[in-house]
Amino acid sequence: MNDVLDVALRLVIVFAVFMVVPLVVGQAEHKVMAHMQGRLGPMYAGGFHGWAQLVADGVKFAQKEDVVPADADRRIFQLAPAVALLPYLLVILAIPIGPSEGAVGQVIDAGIFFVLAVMGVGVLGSLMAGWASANKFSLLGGLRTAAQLLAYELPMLLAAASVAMAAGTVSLPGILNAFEWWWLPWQIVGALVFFVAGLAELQRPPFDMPVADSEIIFGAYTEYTGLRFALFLLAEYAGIVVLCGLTTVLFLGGWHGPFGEDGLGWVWTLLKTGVLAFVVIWLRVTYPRLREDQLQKLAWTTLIPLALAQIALTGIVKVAIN
Amino acid sequence: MTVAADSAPGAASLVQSVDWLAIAPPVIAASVALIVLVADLFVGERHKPLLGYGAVAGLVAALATLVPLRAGDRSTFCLTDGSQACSYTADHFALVIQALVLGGALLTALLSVGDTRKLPAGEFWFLLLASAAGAALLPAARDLATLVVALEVASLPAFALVGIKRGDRRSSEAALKFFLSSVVATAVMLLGVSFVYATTGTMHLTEIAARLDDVPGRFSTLAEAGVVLTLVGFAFKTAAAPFHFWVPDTYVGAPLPIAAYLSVVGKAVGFSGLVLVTVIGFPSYADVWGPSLAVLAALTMTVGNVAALRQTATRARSAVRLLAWSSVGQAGYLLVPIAAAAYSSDEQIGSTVAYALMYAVVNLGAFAVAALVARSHPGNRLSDYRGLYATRPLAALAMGFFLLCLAGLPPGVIGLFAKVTVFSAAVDAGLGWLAVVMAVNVVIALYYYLRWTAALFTAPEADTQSGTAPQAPGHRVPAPLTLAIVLTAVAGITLSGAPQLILRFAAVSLF
Amino acid sequence: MADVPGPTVLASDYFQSYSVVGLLALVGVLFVAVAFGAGRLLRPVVPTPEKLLTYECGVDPVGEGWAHTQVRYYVYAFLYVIFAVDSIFLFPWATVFAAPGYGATTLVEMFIFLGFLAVGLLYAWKKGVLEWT
Amino acid sequence: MQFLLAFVVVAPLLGAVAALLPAPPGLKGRNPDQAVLRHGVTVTGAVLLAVLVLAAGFDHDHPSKMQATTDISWIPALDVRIHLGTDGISLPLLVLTALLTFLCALHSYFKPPAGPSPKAFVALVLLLESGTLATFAVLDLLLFFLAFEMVLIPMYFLIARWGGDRKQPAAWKFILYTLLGSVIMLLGLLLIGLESGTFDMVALATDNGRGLTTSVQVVAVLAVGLGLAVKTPMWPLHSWLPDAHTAAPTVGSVLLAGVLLKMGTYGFVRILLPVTPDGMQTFAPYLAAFAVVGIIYGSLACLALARPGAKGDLKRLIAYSSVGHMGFVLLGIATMTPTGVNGALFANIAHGLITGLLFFLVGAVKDRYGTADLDTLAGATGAALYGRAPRLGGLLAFAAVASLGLPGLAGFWGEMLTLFGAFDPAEGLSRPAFLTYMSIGALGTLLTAAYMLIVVRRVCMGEQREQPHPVADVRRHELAAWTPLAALTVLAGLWPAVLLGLTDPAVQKLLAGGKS
Amino acid sequence: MHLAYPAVLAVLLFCTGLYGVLARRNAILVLMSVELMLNAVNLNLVAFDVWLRDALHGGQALTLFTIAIAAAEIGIGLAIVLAVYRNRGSSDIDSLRDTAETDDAETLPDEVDADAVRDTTADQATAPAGKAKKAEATA
Repeated sequence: MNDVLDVALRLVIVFAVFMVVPLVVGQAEHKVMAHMQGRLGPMYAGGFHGWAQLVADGVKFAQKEDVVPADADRRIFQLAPAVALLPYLLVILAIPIGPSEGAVGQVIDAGIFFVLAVMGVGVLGSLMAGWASANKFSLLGGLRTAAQLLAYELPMLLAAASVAMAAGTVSLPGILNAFEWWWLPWQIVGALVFFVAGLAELQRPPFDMPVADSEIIFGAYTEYTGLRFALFLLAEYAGIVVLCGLTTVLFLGGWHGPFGEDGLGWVWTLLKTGVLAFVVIWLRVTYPRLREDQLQKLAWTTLIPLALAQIALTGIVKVAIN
Repeated sequence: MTVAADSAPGAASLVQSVDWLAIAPPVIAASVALIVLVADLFVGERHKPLLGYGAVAGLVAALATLVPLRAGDRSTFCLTDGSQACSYTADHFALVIQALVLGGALLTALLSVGDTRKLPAGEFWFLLLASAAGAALLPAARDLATLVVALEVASLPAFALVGIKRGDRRSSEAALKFFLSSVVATAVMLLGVSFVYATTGTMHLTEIAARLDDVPGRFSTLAEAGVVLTLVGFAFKTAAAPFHFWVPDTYVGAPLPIAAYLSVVGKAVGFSGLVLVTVIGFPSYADVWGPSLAVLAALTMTVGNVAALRQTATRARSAVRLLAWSSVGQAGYLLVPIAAAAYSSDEQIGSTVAYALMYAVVNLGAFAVAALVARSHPGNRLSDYRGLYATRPLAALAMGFFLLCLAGLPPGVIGLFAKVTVFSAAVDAGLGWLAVVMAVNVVIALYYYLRWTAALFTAPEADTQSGTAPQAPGHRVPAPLTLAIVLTAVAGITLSGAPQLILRFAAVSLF
Repeated sequence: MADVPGPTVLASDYFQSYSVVGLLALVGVLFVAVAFGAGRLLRPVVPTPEKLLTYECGVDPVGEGWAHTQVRYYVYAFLYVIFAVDSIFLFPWATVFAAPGYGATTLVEMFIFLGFLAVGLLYAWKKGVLEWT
Repeated sequence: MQFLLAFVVVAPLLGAVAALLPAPPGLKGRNPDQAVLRHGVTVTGAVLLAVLVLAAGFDHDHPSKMQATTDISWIPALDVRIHLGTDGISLPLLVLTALLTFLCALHSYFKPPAGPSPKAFVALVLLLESGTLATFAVLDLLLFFLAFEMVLIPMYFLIARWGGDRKQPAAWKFILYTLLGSVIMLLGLLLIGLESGTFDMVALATDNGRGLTTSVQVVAVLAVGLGLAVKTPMWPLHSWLPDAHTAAPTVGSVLLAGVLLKMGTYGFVRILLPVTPDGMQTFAPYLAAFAVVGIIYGSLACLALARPGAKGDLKRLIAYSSVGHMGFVLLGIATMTPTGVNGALFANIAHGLITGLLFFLVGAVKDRYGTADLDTLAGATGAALYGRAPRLGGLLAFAAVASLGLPGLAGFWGEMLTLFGAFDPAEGLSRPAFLTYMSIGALGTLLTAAYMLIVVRRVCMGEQREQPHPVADVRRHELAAWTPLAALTVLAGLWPAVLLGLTDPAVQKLLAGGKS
Repeated sequence: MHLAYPAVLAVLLFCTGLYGVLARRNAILVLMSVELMLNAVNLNLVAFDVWLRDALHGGQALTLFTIAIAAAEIGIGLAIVLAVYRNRGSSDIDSLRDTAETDDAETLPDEVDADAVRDTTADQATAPAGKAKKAEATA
């Protein structure tokens, strides 16, 4: 009975995190962007600095009419948002935030495999949306999304492999247990590659060519309205959370910190994740959008060679210190 | 397998020592493939032919490394847990087949050197060498995983090679047919492999052989299914009837040298795989695969020969199609000793090896002449060979010799004696009925081989129904093509004088 | 068979963690279903032909939505499949290569493997596959 | 000696290769065709010379002993040895082969074959000679098979390229029949070799079937016998022969009838009788039955062809007569007695000489008249060769009576001894059956006499009418080619001991299981 | 978990794939069916590996290789299908008759109308070809 309760509790917490943290990131984005651009951003909803803006947005979306274009492939069109969203929920389950058994949704022994594989499913949602909309812009956007995922999945995999090599395990808590502070400089290239590639997979600016409104309206999501559209948006922010969380766990030592690891480990994790999320927002504001060819070129000619180099470095160092 | 388990206990013994010399033949082929591929990127259009010569040199080097290995006593990638199972064994069987496939690839390369201008050179040579590397790995593989990987490494580039003629409808169509039938075969075979693994818990063939002996009763059906499915997969690869339908279509659509390659190296790959799984892996199921292979052999040779008989001389590409069907027929003969091995001993396999060697030399020779003729008659009809003796007497003589070797008639002594070894394997194993079926087939085959031979020497008719311009005198033949014909002819004649050179494999156990 | 595992039951703990994943997935599906169900109650449904038209920036749509697309995408897919699949070989190796008993040889072996990947990449690059034109 | 025998086998082979090469400067001759035909004559002449020397050097006191033996391992894997040797049984056949081939080459030199490239023609004839000589000289089962097969291709091309009407189907029929037979024979040979552990014919003959169970012997005899019977040819497997003979050029017919058919009967004597006596015993009555049916069938077919209005082809007729003659040979072998086998061997040689001569003559007739059709030749009254070309007519009549077995000529002794053999067959064979066979065989000789005389009457006699062009009589080169045959026919008829003295000890030894 | 579940699932998958291979006419769908078959095998291998407690993890290792092989096969297969499509504007495998055995004696198939070639009897066609012919006849 205890086990059942334990599992139920974990599921509830994971679900709650999944519902709340992305909203926090979204709200932060509104405000941070606004301030960086010399404006205030949402100020009214909820009173204090417009804290409830996204909740209000959610309510608004839920009340909007749900239009499915006449030409669309109905079933797929309707399912696409769910497919785009749910993988992130599952990934959150596997991310440890603290040192103890209880600070992770579920220990999965092939953790890296699991998270990378499940995250890859998300793009299927975009692809389905792009295909099912029967809209040229959507299709183009969907294909661009797919191409982008394909291009950046590899550097991500390789960078993750580097960490797995360093730790000698593919389990996420295992990696954190093996973490030492000097991994930071050692794996920094991999970290950058991972983070950049992750950003690109999320189609966050500056890698948002597939949904570039000035070119192809809103890419795969052009035809979406109402709640389904909201789910796509939610997926994007959940993606940011997951990416930042994973980068933290894999490269930044997760719950490790200068002090207070045992009790306050989860704080470190959240802090690092938060900082990374801020960086994500910051990048959106600062960098211009990459062209499609630049996008691909960056992946194939910069990130992958870098990742390979990182693997080589990791291997050599690892063997040397043994 | 080099992928070791993470649960394995520590100690320095975990890393398998690698005998680099033993694995040199496939490794050299693969490395040269890679070098050619990279070189292709940096070599100017003018120097592309150099790639071909590089590939030839690589194959020669790979062949040369067989010489220091001839003792046939090396194996590597062995299990470190005390059992004697190894994943790679360079025994005599492996070495002979390696010599065959690398030699076959070399001759294919020679056939293609002058002909790759229309094809993407770098890709062509890379694919050829990669496929040859896989083919060279296969006979030495002694576990199912390596076997499967080698088989695929040999096959996958072959698909691309068949379809390499860009913008050619037939080429891509042939590739698709070949590809689809082959991947289905692979899937079926893998299912069989998974069943075998389930019942034995190991991938190493020798271990499988030991453990299949005492499969508990409730798993015996599963084991049998595994054995049968694995064999079905290989039967596809060897183009045994009723899994042969892709052969003629594929050969006809593929570039001629590639058809030659498939007919020799592709066959060798399928057969060595079949030999390995049956004789080394599943000896305890000899009562299952013995009779089935015997029936398959009879069926295959009959189907192949009868279809070859039906070829009309004036049809487009009838020459290649005939060679394709005849290769199906020959595959039937090659199966006979394997079936015989179920009834007597492993030594019968030597007959298959000897026959395959003979077939390789002679069939490549025939394809070489076909390539020569195709230069002036792109239609590749059998009727194009009428009166070849008048225009190219030496090529005609060589072709006649090759065809008679295939038919198994003097002066093709080697062909005759290779057939004799196959017959003797069948008779020795008490497969009298199979020997009689084969005898009838030899006669059927004789008819079409001899008809072709006869056509070579008849006076050419005045008509040119193909509409091709009469051959210009002094039509230059590329030196490598000539070399290929000369090499095969010399090999064939030498072997006819001293059949012992290859027939000695028929008398000893190669494993 | 050397040692027949007794009952035909697979290692159970192996599946326990994944059953939690399955549960969570179930939760997620429920959430989406509930959200859509609730949305249906909340939102208006007033379809008109114009509204259901494919959106092309306000202009009436031209041609079919499912247009042929470039082969280029396919080339990328191809590259991805090959490289990604090959790179999964890294992970089993990554967990053991530094363990006692393996050492530098194993490292070199994997470098050779990575070398193949690099050559493949180099090839694709030089062939101009990676240039988006 | 042993080099001589090896030379005899190999020289034609080398000659065949040499024939394809351009002539060396000194030997260019008038034109390339003439040079190559001369080359053929030279090589066959040299071979004949070598065979004659071999025969002269043959130890006539011990004809049952293998002489001039060579024994080299060739393919250890298959236990194939180049084992050559000759004894009283094979020596006459060697001489016959060398002689006939030489005569054919000579004939071709003066009368080049009608058809393409004499070069290939000479090469093929030489190849044929090599194969035939090898068949008679080898003492290894697989080598025997190889030699047996070796003649197929050259013969095929001789018929298919230099032949007359309907040459293609005839050539195909020839090769498919004989090949099917010989492949089955191969299976039998393999069975013998694998069961007894050796392919060496001498060892096998010495063993005399003791190493083989009866059932193996029965199967082996069935398989090997089938192959040999096709070649011989035994009724009802003979149907390729008339077509092949009719279509073949003169030289082809001569060699086919004179030499190739002997390979089959030689195989019976050399392999089946000593190696598988038990199996042979089982099949001997059937073999004999088929043989006598063949005798009667051949004769009746000839009678039908010789009838006026039957449009019978002379060559075809002689081919059918060969079926009958070979029936005698088979009957002799089937008796399994020294008398019968000696008779068979004698008939073999005699048939080679006489039929060779007959085909030469018919070829000459065909050249002169442009046809070998009996009705066209004879017209209403007869061709009147006696009158128009007396020497040709005379020779034809001589050959015909020799063929019908006139005492004093070669044909007589063989049939005589064969029938004697059938009168008293070997132990274990049913005497009444063989007595029946004997009487039927005797009837066959009468029928043979009948059709031969009809032929002579229709071709040689008759009213001499005016012809648009005169018919040339025997020319010098023709005489040169035919005289040896006629002379030998007379010699063998008058002095059979020349042959029998050679064969008898060897046959005795064979039938006694290698002990003499 | 009982071994039967993955085993039965694998067999079902495999049979589905096999059915697809035999019944589908579109080359892409056939390819996908082949992938199903391969993945059924993978499932089998992994399940057996776990069940056998194989210290060498032969099954898992082979699975990795199978995945790689499947990827390569798909890559090449798609390339070939693409080439076919580009050359003839269709990826229907039943209409691939250019290299097939026809009794059409005198012409090169590419010189005549493709339909004319297709209509001639062909005994060496792959199994579903007969169906295609019927379909064309009714069309």
